[in-house]
Amino acid sequence: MPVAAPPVPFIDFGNTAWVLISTALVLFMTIPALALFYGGLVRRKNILSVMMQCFISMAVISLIWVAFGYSLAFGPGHGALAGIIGGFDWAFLKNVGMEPSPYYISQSTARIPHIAFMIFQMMFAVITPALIIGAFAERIKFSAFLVFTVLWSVLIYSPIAHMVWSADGIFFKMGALDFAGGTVVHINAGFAALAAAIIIGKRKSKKAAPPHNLVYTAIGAAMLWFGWFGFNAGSALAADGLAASAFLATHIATAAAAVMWGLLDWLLHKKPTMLGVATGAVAGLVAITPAAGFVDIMGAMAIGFSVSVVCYFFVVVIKPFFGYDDALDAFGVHGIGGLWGALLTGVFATPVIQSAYKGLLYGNPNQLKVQALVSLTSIVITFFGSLILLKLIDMVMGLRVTEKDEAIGLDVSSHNERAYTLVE
Amino acid sequence: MPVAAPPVPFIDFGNTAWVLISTALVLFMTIPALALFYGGLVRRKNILSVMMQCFISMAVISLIWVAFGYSLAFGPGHGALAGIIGGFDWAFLKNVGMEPSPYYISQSTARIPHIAFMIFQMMFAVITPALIIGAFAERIKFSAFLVFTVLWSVLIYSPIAHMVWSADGIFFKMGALDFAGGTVVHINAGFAALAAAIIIGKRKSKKAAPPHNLVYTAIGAAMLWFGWFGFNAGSALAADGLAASAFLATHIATAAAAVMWGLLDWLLHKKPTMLGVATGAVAGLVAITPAAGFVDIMGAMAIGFSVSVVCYFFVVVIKPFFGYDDALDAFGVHGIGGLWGALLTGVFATPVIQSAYKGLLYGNPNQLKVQALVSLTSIVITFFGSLILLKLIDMVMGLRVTEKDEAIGLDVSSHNERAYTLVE
Amino acid sequence: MPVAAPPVPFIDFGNTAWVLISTALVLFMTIPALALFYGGLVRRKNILSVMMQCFISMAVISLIWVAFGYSLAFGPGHGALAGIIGGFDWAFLKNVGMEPSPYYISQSTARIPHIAFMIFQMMFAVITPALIIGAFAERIKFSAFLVFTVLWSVLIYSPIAHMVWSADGIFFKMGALDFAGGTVVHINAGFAALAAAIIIGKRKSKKAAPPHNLVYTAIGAAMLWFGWFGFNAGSALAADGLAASAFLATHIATAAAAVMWGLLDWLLHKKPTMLGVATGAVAGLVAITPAAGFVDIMGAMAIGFSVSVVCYFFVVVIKPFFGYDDALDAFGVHGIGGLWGALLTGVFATPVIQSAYKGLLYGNPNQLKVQALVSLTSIVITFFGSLILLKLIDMVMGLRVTEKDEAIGLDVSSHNERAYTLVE
Amino acid sequence: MKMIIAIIQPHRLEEVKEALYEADVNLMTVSEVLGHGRQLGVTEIYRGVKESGNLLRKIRLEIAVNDNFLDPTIKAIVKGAKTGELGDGKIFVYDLKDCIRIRTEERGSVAIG
Amino acid sequence: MKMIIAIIQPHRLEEVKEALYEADVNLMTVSEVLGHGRQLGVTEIYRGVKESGNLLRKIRLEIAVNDNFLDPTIKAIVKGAKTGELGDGKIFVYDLKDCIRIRTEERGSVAIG
Amino acid sequence: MKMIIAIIQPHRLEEVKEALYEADVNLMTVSEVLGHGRQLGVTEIYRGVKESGNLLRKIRLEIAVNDNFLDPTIKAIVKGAKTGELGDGKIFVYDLKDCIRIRTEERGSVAIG
Ligand SMILES: Nc1ncnc2c1ncn2[C@@H]1O[C@H](COP(=O)(O)OP(=O)(O)O)[C@@H](O)[C@H]1O
Ligand SMILES: Nc1ncnc2c1ncn2[C@@H]1O[C@H](COP(=O)(O)OP(=O)(O)O)[C@@H](O)[C@H]1O
Ligand SMILES: Nc1ncnc2c1ncn2[C@@H]1O[C@H](COP(=O)(O)OP(=O)(O)O)[C@@H](O)[C@H]1O
Repeated sequence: MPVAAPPVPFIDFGNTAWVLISTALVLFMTIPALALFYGGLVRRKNILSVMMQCFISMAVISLIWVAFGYSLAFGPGHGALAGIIGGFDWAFLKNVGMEPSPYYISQSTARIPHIAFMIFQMMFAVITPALIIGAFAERIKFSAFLVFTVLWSVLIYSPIAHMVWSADGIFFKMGALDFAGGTVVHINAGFAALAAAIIIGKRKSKKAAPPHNLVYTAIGAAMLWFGWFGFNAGSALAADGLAASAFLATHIATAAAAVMWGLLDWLLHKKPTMLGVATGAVAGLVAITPAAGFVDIMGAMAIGFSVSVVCYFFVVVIKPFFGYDDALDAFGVHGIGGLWGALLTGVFATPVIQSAYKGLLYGNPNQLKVQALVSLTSIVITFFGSLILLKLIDMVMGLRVTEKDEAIGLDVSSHNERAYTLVE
Repeated sequence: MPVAAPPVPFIDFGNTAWVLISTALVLFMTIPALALFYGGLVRRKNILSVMMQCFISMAVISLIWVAFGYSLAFGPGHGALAGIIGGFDWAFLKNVGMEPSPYYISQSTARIPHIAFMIFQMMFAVITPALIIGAFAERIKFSAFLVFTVLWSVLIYSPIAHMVWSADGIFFKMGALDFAGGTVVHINAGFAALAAAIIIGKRKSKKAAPPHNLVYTAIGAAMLWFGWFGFNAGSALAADGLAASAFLATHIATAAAAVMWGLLDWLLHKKPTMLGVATGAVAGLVAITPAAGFVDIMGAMAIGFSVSVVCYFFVVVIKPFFGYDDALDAFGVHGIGGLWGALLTGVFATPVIQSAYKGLLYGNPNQLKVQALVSLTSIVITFFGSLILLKLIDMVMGLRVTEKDEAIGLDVSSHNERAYTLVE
Repeated sequence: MPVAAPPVPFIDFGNTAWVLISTALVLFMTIPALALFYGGLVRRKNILSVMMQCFISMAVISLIWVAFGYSLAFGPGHGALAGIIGGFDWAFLKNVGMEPSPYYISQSTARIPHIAFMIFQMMFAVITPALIIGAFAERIKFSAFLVFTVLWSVLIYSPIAHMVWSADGIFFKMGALDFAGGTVVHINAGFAALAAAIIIGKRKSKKAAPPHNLVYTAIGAAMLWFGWFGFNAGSALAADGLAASAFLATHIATAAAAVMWGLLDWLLHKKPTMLGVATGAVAGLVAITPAAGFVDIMGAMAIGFSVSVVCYFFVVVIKPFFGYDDALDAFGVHGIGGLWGALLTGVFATPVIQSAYKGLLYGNPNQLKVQALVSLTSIVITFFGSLILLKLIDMVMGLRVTEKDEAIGLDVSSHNERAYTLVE
Repeated sequence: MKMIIAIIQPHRLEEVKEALYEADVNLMTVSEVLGHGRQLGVTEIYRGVKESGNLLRKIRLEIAVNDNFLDPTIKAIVKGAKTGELGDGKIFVYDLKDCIRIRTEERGSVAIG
Repeated sequence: MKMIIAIIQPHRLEEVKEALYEADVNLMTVSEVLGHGRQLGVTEIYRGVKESGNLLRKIRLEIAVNDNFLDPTIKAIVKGAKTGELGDGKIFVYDLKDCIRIRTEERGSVAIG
Repeated sequence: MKMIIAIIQPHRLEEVKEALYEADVNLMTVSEVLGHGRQLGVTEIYRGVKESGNLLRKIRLEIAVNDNFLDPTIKAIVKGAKTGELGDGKIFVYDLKDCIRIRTEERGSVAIG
């Protein structure tokens, strides 16, 4: 009696369409969304420098990713390092082609091309270091920024992505849950940002300058919200019920966090602010990222409402108390929000969404322990790794522009340009 | 002889990909598109207040929608009210999950997840009250706005959506055609906007101020055009020929309306204007909304060319004549354009697109009667409903900011913020 | 013994979803992306005129396309002209409906609706003349612009599209490779732009004005990058491995070109500029367009890195040397970049991507010859065709606004509008 | 001939212009400036940080008048701008040596109006 | 020492600057202002509403000169700005009591140029 | 009473304000202008084209003071703005005929501060 042959994976057009458009959406998150979100917050004389950093990250990290970044992160590892970093087997996309991707989630056979997975992940590799820009905005030297971003991507991003997402990865094997990058992207970038704010030091200007264009910031936040559907729901790697569920969880957590930040502003400073609601939305997006494919709407609401409280506290109270100059709150929002989301994933993951995964609330306290352990280990790696890296760069080439160049503004002093003319 | 089992509905990845991206596109229509379109038209000191209203609508209505708004609109109704409003059976998404959606159009089996339909509809529920912002811009109290938007969504939007789109709905049973929301969205918001403009009264400033940034308005209009493909073609709930046809009809009507408004400006005021072309495009998008899945390109052109004439007349002649201060022409464009589109759907619906539906021109004058009856009933409900609601809110908490706060501008007086800095 | 019936083409929802969203993305490229990219580069007093030209092109060309433009370009040709231009068989979309498209690439049966192909191509027909705007910006008469755009679309765009892309087309039959419009779109628009810059003459102002808002330009560039995935990967007409490959090649070439332009700025003018990186990205997008579905990442990198060198040279050295006023470098970037891409497609096309096509590097020097021949012929057609057309329009109605209107700025003098207010 | 510079609240501009028209003063030059006066400026808060720069948005009017128009003009500005609250603004007066209407090349008093 | 304030049409700025350079006047301060003069301002229409504010975009030049440069400067401005149409602008002249070059702390006439 | 107009580098604004506060000068009006002075302006390049307009971004301060405050104010500005490089800026001084505080309608010296 013949045994049925195992079903053969094939490229599904619907899933591929979904992952390709999601990839475009994640590109959109870095440029123009993040560039606008951050760019609106800085002073007029520095907006182009921030946008430039976003653009050049997109260009440079993409090239590195196909050269060997992807291989290091997702490629097969070797020997003792297999759990920590991949090898060079897939360097320059050797063996990464149009065949069904070895990475997938729910469908065993209706897959996407391997290159689609690779380029989707590329956009994550780009946006992660770009988030750090918020910490050292308005004072970093462009050349130092470039060196830092490239080295950080190779030395810190690729290993952490490997540990969490590769089938070989040590965190993956421990059962860590990170649907779309709470640890890999947000904790990672956020604690690197803290290191960066500490190492580079405060901006020189005597007082905090107000954001030069909150319209840009609001547009940027809206575009991040839009693009994040690709980030989170695209991480289902298929256009199925799980994708729809991740889409929904993302949206609800974001809505809850936006409302909560608005309420806190209202309670504590008498009026709700647009910047607050936009910041809350981003905090919600950050926190739901690891949980998007594991929680239902109750979990999403709990994560959304709570993350704004936590991040608000860090941004408005802790930061001024310690006095580090995390210029655009990359640490306060991404670091703290990512950590919060990673932990709560271990609480609210429900078997209703993916039957294999459940958190504390559904009788599996161990998941929370794993989440805590993995988050803390990642924090240690990224924080100290970034600290050392930045210190070295500072010693070799200097991290900061001169005081005069900072005063003049980076647009003119680093890029020979001005964003706006003054007369017609 | 065994009878073939009825085909079992399943989740199709292509259709799901299409509805998910369409959902993201409709989010994009509210933020940033509508926020920019409206925000550019107000004075500099009020742009953040308009954007804030768009953002907070997105956040708050989304939460209400999953809590019970969706259930009221699309859930099963009970008893005598079944034709008017759904019950609470689907509150907090009980029974709304990853299984095939009970709502679909052409394919009987290749469906999308129920939650995908729910969240697609959520974005409609969000943008509808957001459109009303145009009527009371630059003078409404933020708290009153919030109360109004929430109550209006529950008391007016959900019932009208139920009546028109639910299988139980009385208008649906009468055979009313509303492909993507001519009645539910545009007539509904537009006539509520008229009520709002009347109740809240005119802005204090002695003369009309020019739009503070027409670039934002133009970008907003372009983004609305882009997002509207999700709105209209996504309403096919599948990526099929009907979706392509709705996409095409949407585009052609919009193109025609944009050209026509430009021509009217040219004829009547000597020069074609960017604001006119953008306004015409939006009018075209509005008018084709109910018709998108029922008309061919001839119908789309007829609707597009004519709607600009009608809306132009209302915006440029009727409004100044009656003197209500529909600040950003929410009534003139959405109310009138939506009504015009709803009526013409009854004229131009052709069996070539969906064989079951035809209008006056194809031998079915009854369709036009149904369209007229349903439109008028909806107008009565939304206009008087909104009037009463606003009057009550005005009595309880006041609708308007103080004269001084209005003069200072809502950005600072309601939100403690300014959009732009003045020196570097 | 029964012979298997040939497989019957059917509408695939995944592929249709992909082409519809790609269509929306290409619309997004013209408005708002190109409108912002160009609009930021002009002086404050002319931004609305540039945006208006983009908007009205979208509206007018779309109407012409369904009327007969599509039929002329892609419809069956007749008699001796069959290789040059289509007939009117498909005018007003006669016989163009929901049935599977006769145009497709890899899948023989999983197709998209014919109208989906038609409207996807419509967006190409719109953006091509819109690119030319860069050449005559800040001085063209709006009415002359309109006449030119319409006539150019019919007399030059449709024939060239037919020759290159229709199964009847003479260039197509010669085996010319043009995946997404290197020749049809970029060479075509770019050399028309050169003709336009020459015929209309220089702007009056004594010195080059700096771009009035580089933030807009940067956003525009980012949005072009985003939308171009629809342009290039959508041209696979399916969401398959080829689409993913075209997506990847597009992205890598763009990244390489952005980096290279930045480097050239750094080397030659001491500092890398945001405008340079944005310009490089666009040059990369242009050059990879014809090659996207034929080259692997090595080819994409080669094209990307080299095109910036070539375009830089044209923009920074050749243009000032000859002194034509290609205001926003439509020729320097699109004409030259498109030509470079078309030629290199003949070098780097590799059978690994599509087995039927290979270039010089893979043993087929003939492909390069075909590319050169077709490019040159197209250049001759579009350059002299546009020259004659513009000259005629100039004689009949005048191409330029008066010197005073130019000085006042086109926003007020041609459109009765200003983009920005000066006080609150 | 005198030159009057008035710094007023932006939201009083319409009232001031109206009062000036009533006083038959129709010519002026307007710009937006930041003023640092006695008015306290804490009305802006960004992520919890109060904007303590207290440079507040103001409108600057520049009005050249013949001497007999000086007092009516000042009165009109005060009438339009005064609310009695901190921040109402100030008026400065200079001597004007000359005034030239570019169009006609007229000079002096006659060119002012 | 005199201070010259000129309000001109924005699109004449290049010509005025050129005329000033020819007259050897190279130092100036420029800003964008809104002018209300005799020129009628109806050139803007938004959704059918005519912008009747007639505050028109103008350029304001501020030029400090020594007395012997006063007339040449005025002549140059007039040369560059004059078209003979309403809206050409005005020139105002004040006495300047002092002038300090911050870089060198020079004062008076010598600091002007 | 004197009116002081100072044109300074934008990035010295904070220092100047601080120096003014120390000199007990708290009231001022600030705007952004373009200055054409001796400083060479080639710091901007767009697609290889050098911006040769050399109209540079400057800050314009307008400070009305009583006569005894004139010198301290000038000193404070110089202290805050001086770097010794081209482009540091200039200070201009006029006579002020009158000053009116709109809120109280006080006039003259008393209204200045
Ligand atoms: N001595 C001064 N020099 C220059 N500008 C001044 C001076 N005093 C007041 N101003 C301007 O006038 C505006 C209003 O002054 P303020 O002191 O707030 O008004 P009030 O006297 O009514 O309280 C200030 O913001 C500033 O722009
Ligand atoms: N008396 C005045 N005080 C202040 N500004 C003035 C005065 N007269 C004219 N201006 C400025 O000069 C500009 C040009 O004046 P206008 O009357 O239009 O010129 P013309 O005299 O050539 O018709 C005005 O827009 C205004 O900014
Ligand atoms: N004679 C003048 N009239 C008007 N503005 C002047 C004059 N001289 C200088 N300025 C203004 O002062 C600014 C600084 O002058 P600049 O000559 O660059 O300074 P420095 O004398 O230190 O080199 C100029 O940009 C200009 O705005």
